[in-house]
Amino acid sequence: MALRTEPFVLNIGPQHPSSHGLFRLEVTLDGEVVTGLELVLGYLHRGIEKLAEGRTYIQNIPLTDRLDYLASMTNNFAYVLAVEKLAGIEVPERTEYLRVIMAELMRISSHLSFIGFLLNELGAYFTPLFYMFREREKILDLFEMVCGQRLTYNYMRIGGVSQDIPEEFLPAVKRFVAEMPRLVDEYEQLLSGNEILLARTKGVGILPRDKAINASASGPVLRASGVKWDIRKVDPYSVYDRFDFEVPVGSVGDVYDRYWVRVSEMRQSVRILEQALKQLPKGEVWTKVPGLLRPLRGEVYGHIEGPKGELGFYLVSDNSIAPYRFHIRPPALLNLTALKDMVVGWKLADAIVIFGSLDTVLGEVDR
Amino acid sequence: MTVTLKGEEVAKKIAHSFPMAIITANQTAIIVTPDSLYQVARFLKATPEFDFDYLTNLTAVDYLDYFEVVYHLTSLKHNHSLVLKTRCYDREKPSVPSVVSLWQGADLQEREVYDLMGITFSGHPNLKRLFLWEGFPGHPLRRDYL
Amino acid sequence: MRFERYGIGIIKGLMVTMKNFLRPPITLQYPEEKLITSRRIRGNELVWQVSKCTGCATCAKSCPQGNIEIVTHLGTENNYVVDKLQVDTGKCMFCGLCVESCPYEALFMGRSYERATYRRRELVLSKEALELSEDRQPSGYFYPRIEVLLPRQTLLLYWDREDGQKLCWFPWRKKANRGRR
Amino acid sequence: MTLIGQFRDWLINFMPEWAAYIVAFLVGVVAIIAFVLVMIIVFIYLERRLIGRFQVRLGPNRCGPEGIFQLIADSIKLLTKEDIVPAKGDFWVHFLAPIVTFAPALMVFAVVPFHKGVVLTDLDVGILYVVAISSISVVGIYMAGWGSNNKYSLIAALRAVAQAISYELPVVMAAVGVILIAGSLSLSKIVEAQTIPFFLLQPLGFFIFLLGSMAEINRSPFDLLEAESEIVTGYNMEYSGMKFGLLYLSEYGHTLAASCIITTLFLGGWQGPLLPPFLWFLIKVLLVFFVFLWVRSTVPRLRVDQLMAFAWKCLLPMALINLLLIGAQVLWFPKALPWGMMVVNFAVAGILILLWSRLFALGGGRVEV
Repeated sequence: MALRTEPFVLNIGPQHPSSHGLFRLEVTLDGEVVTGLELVLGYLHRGIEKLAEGRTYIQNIPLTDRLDYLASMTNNFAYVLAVEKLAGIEVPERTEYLRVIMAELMRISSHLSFIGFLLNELGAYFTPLFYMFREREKILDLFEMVCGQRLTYNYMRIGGVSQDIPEEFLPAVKRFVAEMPRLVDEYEQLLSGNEILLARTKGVGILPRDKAINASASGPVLRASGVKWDIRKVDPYSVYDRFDFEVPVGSVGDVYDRYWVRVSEMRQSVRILEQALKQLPKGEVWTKVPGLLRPLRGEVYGHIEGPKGELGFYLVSDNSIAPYRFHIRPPALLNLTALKDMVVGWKLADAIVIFGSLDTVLGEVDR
Repeated sequence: MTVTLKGEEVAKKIAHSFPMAIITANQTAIIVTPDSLYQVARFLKATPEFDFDYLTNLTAVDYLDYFEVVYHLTSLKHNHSLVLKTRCYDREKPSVPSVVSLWQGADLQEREVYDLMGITFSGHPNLKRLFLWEGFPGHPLRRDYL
Repeated sequence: MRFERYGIGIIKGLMVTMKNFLRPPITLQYPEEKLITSRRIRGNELVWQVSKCTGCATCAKSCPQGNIEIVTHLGTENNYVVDKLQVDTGKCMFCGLCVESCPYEALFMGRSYERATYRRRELVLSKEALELSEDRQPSGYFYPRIEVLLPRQTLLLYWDREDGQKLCWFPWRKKANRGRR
Repeated sequence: MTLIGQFRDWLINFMPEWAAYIVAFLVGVVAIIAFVLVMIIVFIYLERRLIGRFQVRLGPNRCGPEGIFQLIADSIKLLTKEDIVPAKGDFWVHFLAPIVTFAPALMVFAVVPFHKGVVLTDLDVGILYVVAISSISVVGIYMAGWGSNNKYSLIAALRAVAQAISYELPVVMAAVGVILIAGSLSLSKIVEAQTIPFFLLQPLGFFIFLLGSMAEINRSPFDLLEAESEIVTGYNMEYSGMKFGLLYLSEYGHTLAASCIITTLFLGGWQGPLLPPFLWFLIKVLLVFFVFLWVRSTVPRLRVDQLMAFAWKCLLPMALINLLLIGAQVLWFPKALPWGMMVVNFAVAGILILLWSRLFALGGGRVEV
């Protein structure tokens, strides 16, 4: 242990296979051990907050698609909820259910890609990634059926959703819900028991409970550290209070717990989907909302439990057609806060895995 | 359901500890002076009645006359939340005390506000621009930036 | 690392990969085989029906990118004649808000997704390039009456069914029903 | 008498002895190089196609029927690429590294018996030669990493050296077990001694040798020095053009060499019923390669400290115990060797694996800084 080498600064990124976009980790190494770390962000900064101040409320919905491009639906959802809260708009019940169905499908899809990329960072030469993408593709097919696109959905509208679902959507979702638990089992068989995966993830990159709360971690990262905090439960929005589901909570807060929490959440999402499909009422999907919405002067903070964590929108209105201030609370950025404390002391290979376990999407971090 | 605490009620409870701190308090928020922000924040975090251990969101709004720095605080234990605000009337060198020592989660968010809004957070351990490069002219999220 | 399960975890994983080895691949040989896209696809083109357009420019107002340029003059029969309609599809993000906002059902999303070009300027579509024609069919996005006429989307979810894409690795079973367009 | 020897003796009728010697060996060398290159092409093609199949996709299938000309297309692309040497790289080290890496991969085949008598030189110290030669390629990898003047490459180079030194020991120990039973260091004699394949006689040795070879040829899960998710393919990241091609070929050359050595030492080499011996040899080599592929497409990568611990704490003690056991059996129970010992060895292997699963922990991990 006493053997130290000359400090060695390594730039991981901006072009690096594991940098999840454009992003730079300035790592100081002592041999293989990480002794220091600095985040360099902003390679994908598009100034969405500034752009949004010049667009109407409805024109901002496509912009939110571009935040976390692996979970566009939930971004739409959070923004639309915030605007509805600001303007005091009630939405039809069928819409609420459709939104929940879309959000849960999106959560499964986002977690699937998380698992695939995490395993890739662990060095499982693309195989789990392809399996996960195969399942994700099925979800993307469903989204394509509903709103015509596969990545930037722009499906939710203020006061509803853009269109009702087509008739072939429900049988397809039912089939997906029926076969998903079996597939999750299969992937757990491939991954969760794998000794090498356990060796690489158990006890690695521990984020203790207090630290996680203090560093404003949210979503699966917070829950992996043992905090039972899911906005769907503690502050139910939409119709989440009508569903019966559990919040999986990790015990240690290591990489494995973050992986396990997400796998369990996929099962819970399937449960929510089953109930939502059963309860889905008939009716309208959109309340009449003026195209140029002018909410009253005021401000609002609307948040939802996105796949990456608490996704919030802080909107300030000055009674004009565009928001006066449009702030996004990006879960991925805040989860990065504690990265340094988690990584220091671990090996270079672990640093990559710990970073991957936070499920960062740079579109959301840089905005 | 997360209970949003009313600014007025919280203000009453704080008032005897920090009589000079509160500028106004309304239904949604409690607005304090920048000088006393750190003390108020520490009080809100340490008092068992409030126990705001989680800083949900930190941002700033430019109202042209003044900057408003907004803190959304949440207590995971009591499941309630509060909006704490502070105002900064200086446009040239606005400065607000940093709360990183209370909530580490403020770290990157304060850097972001510093970068895009140009508000200095005194006491921040590593106040550098987060997204834009050093030497970028101006602060883009200000309303008068074109 | 403790091999607490005596390496059984790894062996189980090997079994799973072997199972998938014997499963049919999910890739599609793109230019030869094409899936039927969604009925509501927002392809990378816009389709404009001249006869219905009144030149009101609602689409231009609703565009988040400010991407639609429309110039009109007053015609003889107290109507507007569109002189210029130009959409830079290189800037367009195909959000579909213009289609939704059109009060006269004159603008549709297109079905094509194969309009990549080598030059950015070729992506700027003028009035003639936007018009409804044989090879520029509208998609059912926001128009259920068009949607019902279009063929059903192939879903990966139904890959093992006859009406879905049935793919197999073995060359002698390749003739199976693949979702062809 | 080997085939080459017979050819030489026949050539002596037409030319002086020294010329016959040279001509015969040149023909042999060319034949072997041709075999190796063809097999490398087959391996690369199979790897890409089969990994594709493991990942429920098709793999390259556009160049020629079922994509068999993909590698040729790739090589043409590599040949036409600009050859870049990093500005502050060490030119000669950078230049020589691919050659130093690739040459040993070819040289190993000088002693591999493909058929009864079909071997370039039937060295009496065949295994020693193989072990000595195959280790040289690590020098080439280190040169590549060092000469590139790149931090990622340097990390990869250091990892490569550490890994090669660590895994050399258990591999050799496991091979010694084979030598004890066969009673010879010559690979041809070892093959002839295998009336039953040695992996049945000493399963533990086979297991150790297989894992050790995987580590020596840097295949997953021991592919730390190319770890594309961490150090971006490591030692070869500053190479372009045919130099990169050579490094790429040498990777598969070593895989082929390892498959051949495993086949020779443990799977009975060219021996087998019905089919011609050369075909048996090929089938076995491809089978070993398929196992490599299968493992590669399934498991994640080990961390560097876990990798070292696995070699020193797990494989080496097991190899020593295996050696002791085989030595005792050869010394005291030579009669019971073929069948009686098989049961004993399987039982011992099972017990040892169980024991190590319980006792052995890699530990390490976080370091206080």
